[in-house]
Amino acid sequence: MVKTTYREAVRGALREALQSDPRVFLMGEDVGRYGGAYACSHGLLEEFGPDRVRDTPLSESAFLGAGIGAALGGMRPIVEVMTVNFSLLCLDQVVNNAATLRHMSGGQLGIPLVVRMATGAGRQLAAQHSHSLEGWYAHIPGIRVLAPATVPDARGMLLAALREPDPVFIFEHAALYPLEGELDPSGGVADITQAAVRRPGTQVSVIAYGGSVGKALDAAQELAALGIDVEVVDLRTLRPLDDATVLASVRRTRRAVVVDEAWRSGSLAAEVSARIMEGAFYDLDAPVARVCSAEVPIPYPKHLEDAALPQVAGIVRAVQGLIGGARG
Amino acid sequence: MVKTTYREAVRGALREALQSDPRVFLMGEDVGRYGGAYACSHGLLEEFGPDRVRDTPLSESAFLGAGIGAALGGMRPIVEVMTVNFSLLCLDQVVNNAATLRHMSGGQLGIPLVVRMATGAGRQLAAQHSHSLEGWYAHIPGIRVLAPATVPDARGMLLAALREPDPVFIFEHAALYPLEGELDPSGGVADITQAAVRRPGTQVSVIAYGGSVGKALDAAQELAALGIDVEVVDLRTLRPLDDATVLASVRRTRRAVVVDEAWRSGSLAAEVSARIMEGAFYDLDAPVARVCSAEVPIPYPKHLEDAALPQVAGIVRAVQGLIGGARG
Amino acid sequence: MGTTVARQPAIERDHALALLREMLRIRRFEEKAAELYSDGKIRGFLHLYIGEEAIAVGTLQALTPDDAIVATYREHGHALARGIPAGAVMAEMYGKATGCSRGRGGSMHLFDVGRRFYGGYAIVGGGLPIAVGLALADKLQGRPRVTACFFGDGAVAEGEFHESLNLAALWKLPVLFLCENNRYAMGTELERHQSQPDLYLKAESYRVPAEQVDGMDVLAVEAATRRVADAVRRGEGPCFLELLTYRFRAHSMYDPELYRTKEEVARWRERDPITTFERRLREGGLLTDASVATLEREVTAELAAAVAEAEAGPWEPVADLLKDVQAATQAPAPSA
Amino acid sequence: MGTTVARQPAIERDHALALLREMLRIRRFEEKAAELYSDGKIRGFLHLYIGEEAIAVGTLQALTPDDAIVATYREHGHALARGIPAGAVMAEMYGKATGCSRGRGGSMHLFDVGRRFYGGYAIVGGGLPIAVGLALADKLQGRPRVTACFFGDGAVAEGEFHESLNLAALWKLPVLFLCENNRYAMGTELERHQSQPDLYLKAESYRVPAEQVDGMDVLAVEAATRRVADAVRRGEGPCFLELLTYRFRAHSMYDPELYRTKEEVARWRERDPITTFERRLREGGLLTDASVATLEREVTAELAAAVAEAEAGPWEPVADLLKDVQAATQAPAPSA
Ligand SMILES: Cc1ncc(C[n+]2csc(CCOP(=O)(O)OP(=O)(O)O)c2C)c(N)n1
Ligand SMILES: Cc1ncc(C[n+]2csc(CCOP(=O)(O)OP(=O)(O)O)c2C)c(N)n1
Ligand SMILES: [Mg+2]
Ligand SMILES: [Mg+2]
Repeated sequence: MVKTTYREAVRGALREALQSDPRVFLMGEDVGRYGGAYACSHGLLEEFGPDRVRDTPLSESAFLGAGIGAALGGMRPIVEVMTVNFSLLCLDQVVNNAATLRHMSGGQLGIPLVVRMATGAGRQLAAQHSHSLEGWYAHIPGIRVLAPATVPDARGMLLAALREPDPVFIFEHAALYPLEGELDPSGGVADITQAAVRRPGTQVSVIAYGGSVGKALDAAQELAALGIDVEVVDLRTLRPLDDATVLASVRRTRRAVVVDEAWRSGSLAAEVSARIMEGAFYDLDAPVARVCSAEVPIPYPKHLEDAALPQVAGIVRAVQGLIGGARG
Repeated sequence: MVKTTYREAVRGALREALQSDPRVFLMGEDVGRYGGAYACSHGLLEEFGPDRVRDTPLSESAFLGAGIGAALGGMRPIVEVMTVNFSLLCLDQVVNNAATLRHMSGGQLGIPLVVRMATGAGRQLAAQHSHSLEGWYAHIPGIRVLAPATVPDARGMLLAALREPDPVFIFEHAALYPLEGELDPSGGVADITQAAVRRPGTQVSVIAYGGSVGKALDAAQELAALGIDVEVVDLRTLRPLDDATVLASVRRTRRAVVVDEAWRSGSLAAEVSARIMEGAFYDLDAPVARVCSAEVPIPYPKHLEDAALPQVAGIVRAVQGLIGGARG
Repeated sequence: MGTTVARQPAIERDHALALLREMLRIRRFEEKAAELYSDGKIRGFLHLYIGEEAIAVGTLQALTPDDAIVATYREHGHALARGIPAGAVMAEMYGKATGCSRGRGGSMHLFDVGRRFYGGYAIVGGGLPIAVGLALADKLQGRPRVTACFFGDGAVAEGEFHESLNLAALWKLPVLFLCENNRYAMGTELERHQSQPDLYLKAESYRVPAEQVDGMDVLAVEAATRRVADAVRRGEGPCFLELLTYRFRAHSMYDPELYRTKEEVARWRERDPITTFERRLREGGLLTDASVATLEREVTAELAAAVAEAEAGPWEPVADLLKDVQAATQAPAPSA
Repeated sequence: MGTTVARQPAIERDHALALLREMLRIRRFEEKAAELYSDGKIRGFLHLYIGEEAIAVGTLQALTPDDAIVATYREHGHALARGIPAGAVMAEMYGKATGCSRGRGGSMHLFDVGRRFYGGYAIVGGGLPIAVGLALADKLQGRPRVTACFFGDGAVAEGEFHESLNLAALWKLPVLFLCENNRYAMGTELERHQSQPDLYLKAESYRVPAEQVDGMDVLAVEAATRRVADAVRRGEGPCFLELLTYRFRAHSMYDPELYRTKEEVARWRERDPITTFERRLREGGLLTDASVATLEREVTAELAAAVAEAEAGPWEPVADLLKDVQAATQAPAPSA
């Protein structure tokens, strides 16, 4: 076990992938000379050269599509879209090509493509640089969507994604890059099929992913002090969702709060709530609650940004509301 | 009252808007010489000339963005994106500019822009031309999203949208254009704030929008014959959702099925289900059910496309399931 | 480079007949497809290539089986010229499981990975980045291959065209950009959607060598393609051909064709790539009524067989609807 | 058109001093902003314009209050040169309710609709279609106005650049495209992101008149802008200026600048638009130590006042978070 950061875990996994598989290459804006907007590929250009660590022009649609084509051509591209905010410019390639070609071609085409992007708010980058659109990606059949929330997952999920025969989208919450944690450097690929119970509890299930998992755990701490025993579930894989783990937890606790940094209406939290409705309705003692972002373009000033995003205090309130609001 | 079609109702509203407001102009691919991919603007170029009925190049991002800019410049543009499938190419302009500029500028900028697009599947156009992405648009703060399902709404909602100070997105299900119905040609703007009960009923609320409303009504017919009394709610406005009408209906019937042509996971139906969970949980006798599209790129052959999309039979089964599945 | 006068190379008889046969196969196939559309056997969108056959035939003649093809929704001609059996294409248009995309794609989405035919893309411009990526894979793996990417004049207005040309030129990728300039994007005429209607000049602005070629002359198309394809294959970077042509039929079966005159269409029909080529061969003494009759007979027979095969083909069972949304199995572990 | 040799027009003293003052105002403002960023008073992204001031000052000098401005996230200079009070800009960067965007936008999103300053766009290329639309509105309403659209060399690779230039040229819209070519897109050098690094040649491929101008020479920038802005205003269609410049500071406060050498930066600093212009004015006898001292004193005073105003400004109450997501009231009914 070594102590490292989420950022270094991503970088280590990229390095390992480039070392172990000649078909792997990394492509994106400023992944090379600049070292990556979040320094996740620092030093890789020097180590692996410009063929395998490729700086692209500002052309999201072309280089994402080129990643699809390169995957069709036998490579295992890792495309970095600098942030989810810019990924809207290549969403057509994702929906209509990456996610569609295998099925539409009758199974002839396979696209082993890994796409990484930073996501989320919380750094005062204002409305155009603070989106959380993982839920949109989780709507698209034909792709897998991952949201590593821990240092081991930052590494293990990327390595696992490279084994997949179909496109995998990895969302790294930008606030997590400095996160420190323990890592087994020789640890292999992570499971990318299951959600994880990050903290066992008995009274309420708090279900979160990505950048919200830490907030959920902090809230659980506070609630423990108030005598409320919370279970925290980290979804980890946003598509396909691991219903089994979520439903098992809710059946135990009979109450759930879903935390999602996306805008509330049409959030992934809505899908989780709907699935609990469908799968555990008769086990519920109270309606599933959601803690999401306010439905507003995320403002620049800290006090307004904080007010717009899910916070520990809001999660605590939501949990207390459920305990209070429960029947019998 | 005159008998007309959904297509003619749209065309009539466009014509009236162009006649009554010199600031209004229509812009999009093939809206002019071709007459509109769905003939909704047939004859308008001849009547209003090339300044006000503008054929654009295939440049979705540029002409949607130009619509935003023209609205900022004092015009009232109506932009036709030929179909929702192509709107992915301009989604950045929608999310980061159209929906954001008013708030981000501290209220200085207003964008009275109307965007129309055809949506939906059912005509064997295969995976790249059969999307239903209204739910994604309904996730975006700062815009209003409409889904006219009737001939009067096709006209009245467009006229109402032109009164709005903010961007309005109108989704016209392509299968509805030939739909016939009664229209009051002198009828003014439609209400665009409320859902509508299209058929009153007592046992189950079937909630649908756009192209699925007709299927819901047909299912209600069949179920009536089986002695099950169904209420059909047409959401009409997808953002902001009219919770009051939906919840009032569900509180009466105590059971709900949500129909949505989008893929199930992350569909607007999930949001409706989550809101019923939050607003009427204690009134429910059974979990809210969803009838959505299968999570697959929509295939070309009729038998497979039919199997992938919500159908009357599926709605009937879902309603029967609820009646059967109810407690006590 | 600029415009090249359509040259008149000495014609070799067998080759000329092969070219004529290929163009005829496409023409008759699509005439039949139009009929079958009216009969309701083919549904959805159907975009006919009639009038543009010299391009698919001329370009694909000049490419090798190792080269890759990326096409549009108007790709029946390219699929047939690439050697996908007419039966598999027709079955696809019927939506039968025996179709080249197992019936799931239909007319707009023909695929045959064995023949490196990477499809049929229906989002205008959407195929260009894919072609760039296929070429990148070849370059990274040191394979001397060409990726031929077909698209229309309308696609040139899309942002993806711009991004793809820059990327291919910047990285010197072996892409052969083949612009089928039929002067219309649906109902919008070239001059009404392009500020610079000489599209090859646009390509040159990316420092991509570009030529304008008479797309109604199959020999000129073939010659130009051979010339530039070799350069591309040698690794000299992408090339661009603007192939001047015309769509004789409506954009799709829904198109009332309000945007152009019968006279304009008639003028272009005089330059029909098949009849003009046939005339030329007759004048050159390379073609007789008898050989034409034989050709037609053989083409008709092949087509009849294709239709029969499509009719006889099974539907994919509904139970398989979700098959291949994702792969059933995981990919092999990294090779190293 | 092609490159124009930077002309040396006879300099009129007051005007020269005004230009110098504007450039100094921007320079000192941003030097202070960098300090305030380290102090944590300014947060988020901060992109400095230091080294490029001659462009904002030269171009905006040549425009009228009726003209519209669309800029990028690197727009402090443009905002100040347009006349937005330094206090309102600084307050915006603090996030205060007295900021020119009520504090909601911060450094990347400065707006002032009264001055027709349509903002600060942080999605690269995202402002170009907006500018095209503003110009379309002017054309449709017969207003002889220019919409000036600023963007960088990196933005030229985006599809929106391509689509916007074609649309503006096709419709002869009064857009003045101002490309601030500072040779880098973040850490990626021009030659590594553009297959054709002479960007004005790209503009010409849309049939848009284009020139390359020395962006370090405020007089050359102003002269070129006047020349082309009149043509644009007269309705002759869009024009394009490629303004050759260099970013002296890091891309943003996060940038470790691994991608370029200190020597390269030093070479460019010798061409500092302010010091070179100052020298030129001194040589022309138009500037004395005394007048420089006065200028600096005045600029410093204005800046101090701006910072004080920002410090004193109130925060927007959290209760107003949702205000103006949409308009409170409905728009007036159609005029007719
Ligand atoms: C992105 C996108 N926008 C619009 C359409 C609708 N559409 C289909 S074909 C077409 C015209 C394309 O013209 P061109 O590229 O010249 O090809 P052609 O049909 O002439 O062969 C249009 C507008 C589409 N399929 N994709
Ligand atoms: C669409 C998009 N992609 C990526 C980014 C991240 N980014 C911000 S600025 C920038 C470089 C832009 O370079 P250029 O256009 O030359 O402007 P400059 O910063 O040099 O003034 C990048 C890549 C972005 N903001 N938007
Ligand atoms: Mg065309
Ligand atoms: Mg730059």
